[in-house]
Amino acid sequence: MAEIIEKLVTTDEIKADEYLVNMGPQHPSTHGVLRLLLKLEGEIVHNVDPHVGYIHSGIEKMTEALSYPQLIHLTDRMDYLSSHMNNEAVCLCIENALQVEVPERVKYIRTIFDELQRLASHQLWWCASGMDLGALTAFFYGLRDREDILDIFEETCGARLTLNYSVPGGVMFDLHPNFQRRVKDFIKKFKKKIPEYDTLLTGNVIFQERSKGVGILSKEDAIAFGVTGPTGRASGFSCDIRKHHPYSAYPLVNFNEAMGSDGDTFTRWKVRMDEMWESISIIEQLIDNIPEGDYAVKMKGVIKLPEGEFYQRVETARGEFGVFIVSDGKKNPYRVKFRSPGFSNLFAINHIAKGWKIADLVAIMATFDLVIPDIDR
Amino acid sequence: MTNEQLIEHLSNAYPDAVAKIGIQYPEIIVGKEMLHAFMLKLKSDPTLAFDYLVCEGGVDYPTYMQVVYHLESTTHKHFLVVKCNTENRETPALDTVSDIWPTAEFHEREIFDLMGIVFNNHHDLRRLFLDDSWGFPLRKDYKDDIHVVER
Amino acid sequence: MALEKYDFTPITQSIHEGLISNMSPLLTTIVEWTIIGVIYLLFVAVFGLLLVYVERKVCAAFQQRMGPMRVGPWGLLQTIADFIKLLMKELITPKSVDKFLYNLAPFIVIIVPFLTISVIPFGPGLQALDFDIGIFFVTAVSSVGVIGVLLAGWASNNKYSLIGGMRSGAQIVSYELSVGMSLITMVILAGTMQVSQIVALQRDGWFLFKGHIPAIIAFFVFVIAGTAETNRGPFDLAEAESELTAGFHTEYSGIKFAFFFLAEYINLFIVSAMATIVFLGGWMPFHFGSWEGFNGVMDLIPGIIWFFAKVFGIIFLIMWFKWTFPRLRIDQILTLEWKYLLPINLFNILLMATVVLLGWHW
Amino acid sequence: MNSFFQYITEIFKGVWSLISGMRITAKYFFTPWKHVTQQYPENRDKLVMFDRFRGEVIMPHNENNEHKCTGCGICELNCPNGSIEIISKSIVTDEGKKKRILDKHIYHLSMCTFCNLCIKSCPSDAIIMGQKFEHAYWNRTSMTKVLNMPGSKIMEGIKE
Repeated sequence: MAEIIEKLVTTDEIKADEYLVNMGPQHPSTHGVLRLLLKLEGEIVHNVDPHVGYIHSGIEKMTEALSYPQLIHLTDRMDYLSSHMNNEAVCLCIENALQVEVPERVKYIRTIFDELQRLASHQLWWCASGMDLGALTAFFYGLRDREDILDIFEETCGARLTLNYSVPGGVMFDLHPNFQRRVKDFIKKFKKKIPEYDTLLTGNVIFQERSKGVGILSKEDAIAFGVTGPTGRASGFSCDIRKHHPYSAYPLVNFNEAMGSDGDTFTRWKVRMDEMWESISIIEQLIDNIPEGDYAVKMKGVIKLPEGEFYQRVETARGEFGVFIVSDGKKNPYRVKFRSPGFSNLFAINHIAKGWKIADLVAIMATFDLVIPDIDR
Repeated sequence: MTNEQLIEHLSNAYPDAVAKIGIQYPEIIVGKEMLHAFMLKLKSDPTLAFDYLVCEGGVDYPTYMQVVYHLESTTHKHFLVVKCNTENRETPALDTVSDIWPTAEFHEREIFDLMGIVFNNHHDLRRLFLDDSWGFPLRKDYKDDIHVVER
Repeated sequence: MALEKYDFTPITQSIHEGLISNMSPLLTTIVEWTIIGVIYLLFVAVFGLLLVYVERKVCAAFQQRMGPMRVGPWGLLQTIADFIKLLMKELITPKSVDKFLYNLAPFIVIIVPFLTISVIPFGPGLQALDFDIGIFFVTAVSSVGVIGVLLAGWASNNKYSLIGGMRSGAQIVSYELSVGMSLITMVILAGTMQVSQIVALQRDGWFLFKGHIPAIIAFFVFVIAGTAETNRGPFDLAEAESELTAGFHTEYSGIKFAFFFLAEYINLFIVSAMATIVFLGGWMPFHFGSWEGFNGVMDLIPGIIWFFAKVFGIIFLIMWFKWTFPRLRIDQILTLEWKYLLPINLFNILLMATVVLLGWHW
Repeated sequence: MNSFFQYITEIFKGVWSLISGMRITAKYFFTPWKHVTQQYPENRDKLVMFDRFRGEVIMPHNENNEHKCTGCGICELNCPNGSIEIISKSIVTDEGKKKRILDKHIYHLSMCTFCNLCIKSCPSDAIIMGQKFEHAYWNRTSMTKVLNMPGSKIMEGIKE
C-alpha cells in the first residue's frame, strides 16, 4: 500500500486539496473484492484507479490442463450470474469447431435458459443497485422473485447458481416435466412484479434525481472502451450479439434490442428494465414450441478439437462474452482466453466518474452491474 | 465489405502481411515493426473503420509469443483477426495500441501481467492482477510448486 | 372531567411532600433529580432497545421477512442479547486517533436526547421540566448532537468518518432551520412556547385540525426535516452504508457504538414526540366535535397511552420512509432544504400569521 | 408565472411518486402472512429437495449390500478437480479367473464442484447425486468419504 501511494504521489502527484481513499476491497457497494483507489477533493471524484485481482482464480491457466467437457464447469465460476451463457459460449465454440449440428430442441432449451438466466441476473442487479442507492427493501423484493427462477433451474439441472447445464453437443439433462408449467407460472407472476419495481424505484423522484444525467458515457467512448451489454446499449452502441450474430434459437424469435441514447445512469437502468420485458417476450415465444427430440447428440468419448483458433461470442447479461480457444489437436486446449464483459466495462468507470461525487460513483457502479470474478477470472 | 474483399484490400495495401480467410474469420499476420501504423490505419480508414477492439489476448508458442487482436467495425459490421508475433520468448515486446483503442490499455496490462509481453509506449504498464514478484503464469514454462499440483 | 382520572400530579406531589417533610429542601431537590435521572436512564435504555426491536420487525414486514425470531418468543429478547454482546465487546481505539475527542464524541451524542427528553410531557403530570420556553429549549439543545457527530467524524482519523461527519454537519445545520420554522408556525397558532400549555390548548381539538392548511403543511415539513435531523433514511447520508461503509461511527465498537445507535433511536422518539405534542395534541385524546358519547369513550383511554400511540404512529411513518426510498445525494439534500422546504416554510409562516390574525382557525 | 406553476407541479408529481412507492411497501407490510422466509432448521421435516438436486455423490447399495461399481475409473478420469480416487484390487474368482474389482471409491467432498460429470460418464450408473446438503463438518477429514460400504460386493450381472 505504501508503495502504491508513493508511486501515485511521485507519478500522478496529489494536489493539496486532494486525498486518497481506498474503496474496497471490502466495501458494500463494490459487490465483491474490487478495490478502487479514489482520488477525491472533498466529495468530488478526481480519479478512479481500479485494482483488481483479489479473487483471480487463474481459470485460463487451469483450462490448459483440463479436457473440453471439464473446462465448462469453470466458466460457471466467472460470471456466476450468467453461468449458463458462459457454458453455452464454450459449447458453441466446441460445436462450431467440430462442425456438430445440435438438435433443434437443444437450441430452444439453451435459449430459454439464457433468457431465464438474464432475468435472474437483471433481478439481482435491480435489487443490488437499489440497495446501493439506499433503497434496502428493493433488495429483498428482487431476491424474492429471483428464487422462482432458481427453483426452475434447480428442478431441471440440479443446481441453482453454477448450472453446468450445457455440454458439448447438447444439454446435460432433458427438461423436467414441470418445466414448462413452472416457467409459465413464473412469467405470469413476474409480469405483475416489473410494474411494481418501476413504481418503487424507476418512477421515484429521488431515484430520478440521483440518476438522470449522472455519469454520461458517450457512444464513441462506449465503443472505444469496448463497453458492451446493456451498459453499452444505453449509450446508443448497438452491440447485441443476439441480434447481430444470432446463435441457438435467437434467429427464430422476434425481439427488440433494448436501446438508449443518453448514456446516463438512468438510461442504463431503463435499458435493463426494458430488457427484462424483451426476455419475457422471447421466453413466451419459445416456451410453447419446444420441439420434441434428443436433448443431446452423441459426442465422442474424448473430444479433440481440430488444430486452429476458434472464437465464439455470446451475449451474457453483462455484455459480450467471448471464448478464444487455440487448439493444437490434443484433448486439452492449448490456450483459452475469455473475453469477459465486466473487464472491459469496469475500466470505463474512471473515464465517466471524474467530476462526480462519491454517491454518484456508487450509482454508476451499480448500473455497470459488475461481477468481480468476471473481471478477475 | 465481405471477408474476401477485406482480405484483398488488405493484402494489396500491405503486401508484407500474411492475409487469409481462417476457419471463422479473415486473419492477418503483421510484422511487429508495422503493427502500430497498421492498426492506426485500420481504425482511421473510413472504408475499414475498425473502431471496436473486441478482444486482445496473448498466446505462448514454443519459439515466439503472439498477440491476437479481434477487431470489429460497428459501422461496416466486418470482423478481422490481427495477429502479431514477437521476436522471441525471452524478451517479448510489441508496440501498444492503447492510444488507438483505450480498452487495449487494460487488456495489455493483463497480457503483460500474465504472459510477460512488454508493450512499448504504454503509458501505465503496471501489473494488473498479481504482485510484482510473481512469475508469468500463462507461459507454458511457468512452474509453481506450491499452488500447482501435477498428477 | 374524565381526564383528571389519569393525572399523575397527585402522585408526584405526594412523593415531593413526603420527601420534603423528612429532609432539607436542597437534599429533596437532589433526591428528586436522582430519581428522575434514574427513571429517564431506564426509559432511554428500555425504549431504545424496544425501538430497535420494533424497527427490525417493521422493516422485516416491509420486506416480507419475519425479522428476529430466535431469541425469546418472536425474538423479543434479541435486542437485549445484542446489547449484552455490545457491552462485552472490546472497545477498539485505532492508532493515531485524537483520543480525547474520540472518547468524548459518543457521550455528547447520547447526552442530547437526555436533555431534550426532559421537557416532553408523557402524560398529565409526567413532565420533568416545564419551561416557558420549552419549544425553544428543544430546538436549541437538539442541535448539540451534531457536534458529537462532527467530533466522531474528525477524531476517528478515518476518511470515511470525516466525510460522514461533514455531511452530517451540513445536513443538520440546514434542517435545523426547517424544524425550527415549522415549530414557529405552530407557536404562532398557540401563542406560547410552554410545552404543557401547548398540550392544554389542544384539549378541544388538535392543532393539526385547528390550524388546518398551514398546520398540515407545517406538519409535513416537520416530519421531513425531523427525519433528516435524526439522520435516518432517505437522509442517512452521514452513515450511508453503501458509500461510506458506516460513516461517522465506522471506527467505533462496543458500547461506544451502542451510544450512537441508541442516540439515533431516542432522537427518533424525540422528533416523533415533538410532532405529537405540537401537532397531534400530546397526550390529549381524540375528540370529535360534539359527539359526547364518542368523546367520553376516548377519554377512558389514559393520556399516556394516547401519547405513545401517536408517537408510534409517527415513528412508523418515518420507518416507512426509510424502508421505501432510495438515499439522496448531499447536494440534493441541501437543494431540498434551501429550494423547497425553506420557501414553503416562510410562506407558511406568513399564511399562519394571516390565519391567526383574521381568526380563521378553529 | 409559468415557472411557478412548474415548481408547484414538480412538487406534487414528486410527492405522488413517493406516495405510490410507499403504497407498494405498505401492501406487503399489511399482508404479513405472505412472508417468504422460512424457518430453516425447524422446517427440516417438510423440506424436500428437487429430485435432480446435486448435493453430494453417493453410491446406492441394495439390501444385500451390493453396489454397481466395477471400479473402472472413468469417473476419476472425468472429474475436473481430482475429487474421486478409485482404489481397485485384484481377486481370484470362483472359476479361478483373475479379476479387478473395486476396493475403495474415495470421494473428496471438499474438492467437489458438483459438476455432475462423473455421474454422467458412469457406464454402470453406480453413482448418483444425493440430496443431502448439510455438509458442515468439524474436521476436514470427515469430508473424505469412502462411498462403497464395508464388505459390499458388486451386483450380479453388471458388465465390466
